Amino acid sequence: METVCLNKSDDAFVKAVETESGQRVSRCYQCGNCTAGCPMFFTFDYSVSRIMRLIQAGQKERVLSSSAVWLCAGCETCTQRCPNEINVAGVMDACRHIAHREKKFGARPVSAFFKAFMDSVRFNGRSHEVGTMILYMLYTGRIWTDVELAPKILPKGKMPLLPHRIAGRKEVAEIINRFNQGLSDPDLVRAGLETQGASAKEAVS
Amino acid sequence: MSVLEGKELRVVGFLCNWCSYGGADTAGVGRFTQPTDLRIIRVPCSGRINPLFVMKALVGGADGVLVSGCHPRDCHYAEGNYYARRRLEVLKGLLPVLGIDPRRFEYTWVSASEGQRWQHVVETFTAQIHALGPAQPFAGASRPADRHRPDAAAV
Amino acid sequence: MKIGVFICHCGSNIAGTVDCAGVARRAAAYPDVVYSTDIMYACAEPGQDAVIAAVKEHGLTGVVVASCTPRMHEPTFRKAVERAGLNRYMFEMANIREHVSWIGKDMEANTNKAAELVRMAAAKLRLNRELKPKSFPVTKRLLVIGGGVAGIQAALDAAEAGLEVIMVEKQPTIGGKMAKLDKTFPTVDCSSCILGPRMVDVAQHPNITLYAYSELEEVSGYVGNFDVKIRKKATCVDWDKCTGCGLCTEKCPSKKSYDRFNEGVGPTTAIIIPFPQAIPKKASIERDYCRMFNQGKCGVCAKVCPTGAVDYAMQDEFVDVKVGGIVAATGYDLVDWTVYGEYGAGRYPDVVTSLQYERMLSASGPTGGHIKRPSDGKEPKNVVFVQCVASRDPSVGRPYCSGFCCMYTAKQAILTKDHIPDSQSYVFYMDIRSPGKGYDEFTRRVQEEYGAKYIRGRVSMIYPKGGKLLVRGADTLMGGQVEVEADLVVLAVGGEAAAGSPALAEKLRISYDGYGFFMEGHPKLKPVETNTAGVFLAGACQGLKDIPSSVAQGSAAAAKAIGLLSRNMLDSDPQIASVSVNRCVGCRKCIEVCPFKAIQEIDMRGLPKAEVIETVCQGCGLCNATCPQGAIQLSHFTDNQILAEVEALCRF
Amino acid sequence: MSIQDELKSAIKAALPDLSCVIGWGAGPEPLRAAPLFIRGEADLQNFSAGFLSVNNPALYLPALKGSKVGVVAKGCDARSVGQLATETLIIREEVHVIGYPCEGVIDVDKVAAALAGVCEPGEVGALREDGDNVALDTPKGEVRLAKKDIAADKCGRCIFPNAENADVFVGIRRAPTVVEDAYADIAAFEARGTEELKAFWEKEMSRCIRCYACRNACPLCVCRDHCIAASREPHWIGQTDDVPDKLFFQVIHAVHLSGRCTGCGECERACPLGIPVLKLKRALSRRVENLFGYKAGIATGTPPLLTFNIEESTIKERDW
Amino acid sequence: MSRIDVGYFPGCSGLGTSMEYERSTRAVCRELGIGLREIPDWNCCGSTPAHSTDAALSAALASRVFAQGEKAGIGDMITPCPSCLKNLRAALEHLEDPLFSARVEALTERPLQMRHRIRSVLQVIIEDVGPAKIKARVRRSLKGLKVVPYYGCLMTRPEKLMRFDDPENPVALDRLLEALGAEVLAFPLKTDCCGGSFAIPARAVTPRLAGRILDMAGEAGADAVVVACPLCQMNLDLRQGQIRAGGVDRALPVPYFTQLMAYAFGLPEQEAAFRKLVQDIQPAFACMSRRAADIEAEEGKVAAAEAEKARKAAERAAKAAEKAAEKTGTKDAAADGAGKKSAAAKKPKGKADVDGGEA
Repeated sequence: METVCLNKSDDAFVKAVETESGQRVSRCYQCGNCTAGCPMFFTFDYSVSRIMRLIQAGQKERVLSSSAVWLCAGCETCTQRCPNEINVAGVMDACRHIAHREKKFGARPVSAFFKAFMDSVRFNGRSHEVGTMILYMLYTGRIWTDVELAPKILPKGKMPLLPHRIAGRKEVAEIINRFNQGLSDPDLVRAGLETQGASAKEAVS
Repeated sequence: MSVLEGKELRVVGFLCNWCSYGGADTAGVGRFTQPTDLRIIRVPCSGRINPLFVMKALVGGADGVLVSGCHPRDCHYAEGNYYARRRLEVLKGLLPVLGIDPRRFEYTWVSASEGQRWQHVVETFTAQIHALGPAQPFAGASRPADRHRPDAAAV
Repeated sequence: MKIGVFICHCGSNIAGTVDCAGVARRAAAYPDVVYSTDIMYACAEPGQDAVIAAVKEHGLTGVVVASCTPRMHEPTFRKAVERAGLNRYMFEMANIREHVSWIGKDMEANTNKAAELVRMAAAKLRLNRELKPKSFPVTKRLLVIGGGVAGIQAALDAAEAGLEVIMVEKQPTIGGKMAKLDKTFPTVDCSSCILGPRMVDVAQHPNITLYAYSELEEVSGYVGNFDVKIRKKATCVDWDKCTGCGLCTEKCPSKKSYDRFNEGVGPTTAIIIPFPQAIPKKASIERDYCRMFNQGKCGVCAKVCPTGAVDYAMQDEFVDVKVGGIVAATGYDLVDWTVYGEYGAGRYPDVVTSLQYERMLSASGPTGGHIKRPSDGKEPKNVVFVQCVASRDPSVGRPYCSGFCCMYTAKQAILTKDHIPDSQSYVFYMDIRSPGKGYDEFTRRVQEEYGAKYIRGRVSMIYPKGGKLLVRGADTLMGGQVEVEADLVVLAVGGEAAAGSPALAEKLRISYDGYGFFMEGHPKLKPVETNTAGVFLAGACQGLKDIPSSVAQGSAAAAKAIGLLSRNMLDSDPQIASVSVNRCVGCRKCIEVCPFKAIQEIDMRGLPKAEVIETVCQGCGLCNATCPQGAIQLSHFTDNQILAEVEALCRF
Repeated sequence: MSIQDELKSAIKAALPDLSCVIGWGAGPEPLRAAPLFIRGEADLQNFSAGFLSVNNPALYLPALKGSKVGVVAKGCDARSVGQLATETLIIREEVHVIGYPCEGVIDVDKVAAALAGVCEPGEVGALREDGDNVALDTPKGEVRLAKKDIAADKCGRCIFPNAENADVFVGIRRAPTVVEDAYADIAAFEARGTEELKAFWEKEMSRCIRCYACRNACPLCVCRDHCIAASREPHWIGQTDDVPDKLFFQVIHAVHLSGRCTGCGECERACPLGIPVLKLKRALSRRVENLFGYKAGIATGTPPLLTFNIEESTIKERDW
Repeated sequence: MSRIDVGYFPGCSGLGTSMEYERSTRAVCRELGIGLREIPDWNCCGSTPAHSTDAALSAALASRVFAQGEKAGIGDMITPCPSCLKNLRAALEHLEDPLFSARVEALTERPLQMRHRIRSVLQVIIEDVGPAKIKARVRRSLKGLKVVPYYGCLMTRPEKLMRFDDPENPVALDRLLEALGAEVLAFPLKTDCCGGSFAIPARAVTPRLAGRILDMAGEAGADAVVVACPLCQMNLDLRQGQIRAGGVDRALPVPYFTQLMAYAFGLPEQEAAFRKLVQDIQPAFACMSRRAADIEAEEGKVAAAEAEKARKAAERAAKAAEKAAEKTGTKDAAADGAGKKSAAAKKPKGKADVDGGEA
């Protein structure tokens, strides 16, 4: 382990997490209740309460490159039981969103699965389970994933091989494309709103 | 001069002794910086505040009037603030009809421990009055409502 | 009128951002001001002497001091002007420290504002009138509300000092929470052995009258002369006849009543004597469980009672007493922990509260001092203690630390080992708070000598699995999730203000905080006084505290009450309302609104008029603001005085 | 039997138990009736009630507290009686209220406007009621006017034309002019904006002659001879002719009546200069009605400003 | 029964792995008078993967769903899937924030106009229909079936967003299953996470988390684990083999609550769609039938004993009344007393008649 230099706290990162999640991380008093109830704890590199602590200390790099932020299942147990009413799952979400924007993927298979799913949605407008699986195997090279389940489920007729494509799939694809182009970046949008406000004021005067 | 020209407006506060005056003290002890416009009149209880005092100040040339008492249930005299709440809330209905901007008058509750809240109230209310600008006095007074009459002239 | 103005520098506190000499110069020009100066420390002895000297030298008839808040030094300066030979009310203060120098850095604005505040004070002072207090006799009797350890201490101390004491206790016995405890920390001495004799003292003291199973119905009056109405709730047993033999409790067929004293650990009967050492040791009927009341027939207790004390038709009775002072010592309750769904919300019998556990540990408790699991009566081996349940938890509205749980949990872990030598205790804690004498050593002993395992983290969930309870928690020091298989889980549930505290506070006209705890007069300097003269606080009703602190506060409250009631006469505050009979039209509006019933209607030559009962009036001025013709005026805060202040601010 | 006759017989029946009955009789000029104190049957011949019964007889009741009196009441008069009783300024049992359905009362200023170019109202020789109209004898011949065109403003928004809670009610209850007083006049007035209204009051109050007719006509004024407008202890207003002092008196009167004013409009009617002082009171009445659902003189129980609720569901306090 | 008309968002899995949920939901809603208007050309709601990537992206997808609803004049909608529900609700909440809504509009270029409300199918059934009406519709009681209700982590959480039932110990499903006649066993892991969303990318998760839930259900003696979430169902049902490798030794069927409702309402297999489940439910039904027979026999005995008791009591009362009458000599009183008693004794029988008439 490295010595953490507490003077080098990335306060901008703390602020970014707080803004994105709408939570005040300073409210956390490290009781560990989130960690205690976390079902995914055993898959994490840092426990939830430790992630909260790292955020408090402004340890941006360690937080964003952790696998924990990607492996959070969003089950909301931590949020539900936090004595300080912090939306802990929301803080994890915010960290993951920032990580995504900064292209940091602390748990490859997870981000690959998300990508596979989103690609399926981009093609069809809806998610298509078989398609998602194929893309996932393609992205990760894990071609034997769940192969033993195929004989169980295929005869049930629950896994249509062809996707349901919706009429408005282009619309959906555009949403995702615009996102990938960074059009919804908070800083960009905020700047846009401000110039808009300014020009509106000018128009009045 | 009484208020600093161009800097301050005339803001009168009526505060109950037990909660809000104490809250303003707490804000002072905590060095919570506030605008200097407000002048505070101390009364025992918000229930002591006859709505006519508020009107007297507004008709007499105040640019804003702020009343603050104990939070409901916390009145030192048990019930005074409940009466104040009704009377002041009703009073708000009179101002616009008289030609006085109702935003020039507000009432609120601040406890003796809420120094920070008091700072926030003073900042917010003072900013609100500054946004409205100086109130024009009712014309037709024999004593000119000279806003910057030097003290020497008072004697 | 000849007014003198003194502008205090308060060292640099005021002078740092206010031109005090400049303010004094401006004040010299105000109407009626004949003398004006600035002064380094007005409140210090030389400062006060300077004021007195100026009064004498310049023949001043009124004094304005501009310094700190009147809430701090008004009494100081009033005494000073009194020493100078003036009436103490011929004095006004301008608050130029808390309201000026401390909240702004702009010297010009501050100086100007300070001068304005002085103008306002001087304008009001011109209309001040000499006020003289009236004195009235004191009733030398003390009411103590609550018979827990704090109330007992206060009552005994006051009774020893020769005061007559009335004690009112809600439950059928005194003793409070302490009577339920098995042992006390950090000495692990027997709770009932130390409390029991004091309870007996209360019963036997010639100066103490005990009303058990009674509540305060009404309070009126004022310091020195409160009129108190006590409701004696119907016990359905004539306590004059009852000998406390207990035959009725043996024969009562309704054996499934909730046992309040034992916190529901095991059932009891409908007619009860709460515990063997109860004071008074008298039986009472819990109507909710009694067959006579529920089914209309039974009557077993009446049949077996050797003295014929049972009286099903008994009604509540009222007792009126006059007292000079009141001590509130109503204690606390445990928070209803069933809000914690993740701990089973009360569905799992083997999850108990610390107080229930205390009854299980007690030799006089329902299990005879044997620790048994409520579900199957088996002896537990692994006992998990969870601290900070409903303490330091904003999500359930209890963000405060209850203060005593760390210590009693350590004690219970020790007792667990004493009772079951092969047991293992686990304690989940957030921080160990043990600042008392010998306390921290105690929490070390439980770990080092008794082998209790302390785990730093909260518990997320408790659920039954295979006859045991699975406790899912965190060990934040180890950095991860932990699980314990427990036979019994004890929740160290935090405390809250006793049920009904706000209602009692309203009866006593004292303030209470957002949680229902009574507010002391000053957090440091008036820890047992309240804002209502003559009402004092003792014990956990003011804020959660352990036994030593409660006892200390009980004695402190008694000392304050003894001091008050040692006087034969008291002075009334003359800042009260008075009626100008010429102006009063008898419309009764002031009578309608007065919160203290301090105004009465009188007949004056056939005309109705209002009259203020001087000793009852508290000086709030609500009547003054209500009277349309201004016939009733609050002395020292008259319409004219406030109008003068408004004018001083608005006219210039 | 006409309402007039019915009222007379009701008065006659009640008189033996009462020291007097207050009603209306002929006034100084044909368009103005005057209050009539009926002490015996002989006085009855002067009695009349109808379109000219403008004055509010409740005005006299507080001074008569202690003796049994009767009062003939329009809807608005009965509200005043009700409010006085609620505040125990009179003892309700002492007052015998003889109510009738009011069809509205005259506003002489409106007649003057209608007769502009014809004659002054004082020159009108006689007034005859004829259903929904009146016929006026003027120097230039008969002029017929519709009652609704010359009725007081308050009649146009009247929700209680029938004397409520009367001890005796004569005639057939009529439907109210409107179901609910929406205070549309106040809303429209307020909409003119603070600047314009400030100028409005400066102009109006500059005409005030401090005669206090408004106060003296108000049945709910409790202070009477002890009005703070004429007092130095306390000294609320100066005795100058300045607008602020004169305006402040109107503020005092309005604030003193908040939660109590029944809207009888006598203050405004009595004003010799026609200053619309009722507006201030109605602004407060609207507020009180909206906040506490209290209609003075109709609602029973403590007036809203002399009581409170710990939780005020209708008061939305500012969130700082 | 009064009709309820509401928009319907089936969710992507309804077309695939949770088609039994979809089918049975439609059938049950039809029976209960809940008219479903499917959102035309709906798209993925933006749940887990989108939400995990970015809140604005997820809300943009949700926003298109709402916009599609708007086009058809639908503001009020329901969905069977708790994950879709949470996501759609979260989107609505976040859209209140101006910056966030600007970010979303940057993606959709299509601002929303209507006020939307979205609830779960379970919520609508329990709140708008209620257990009493459901009970009245039961044709084939589930008497004898021991079940544990498994709500999953999202049905009630986050509490402030979902605003449904108790977040730690929900009972809506319990009440519903009881109304169908089933015996609902205490189940402390009702809202524990099963790890379903990570079944594919993190394989260690399912055996551990879902295993814990199936273990506990098995220990409790359940015949079936009843669920309301497609992700949970697939995880617990399809992956039971993977889990069993981790220690569970008993096959447990994992039906949706709507399937059991369809069964209880007497709807055909086509609509209950039990055959779509990987773990066969038939053994559980067999168990149920056996137990139901036992229960009925037992109940019969108890009823007979009680009737006997009542008859004896009536006899005794009549005798006592007679004696009393003899003593006082007022026969009327005796007749009166006896009459009262016998009337009381008759009362339950009268009620049974009414019930019979209704049936």
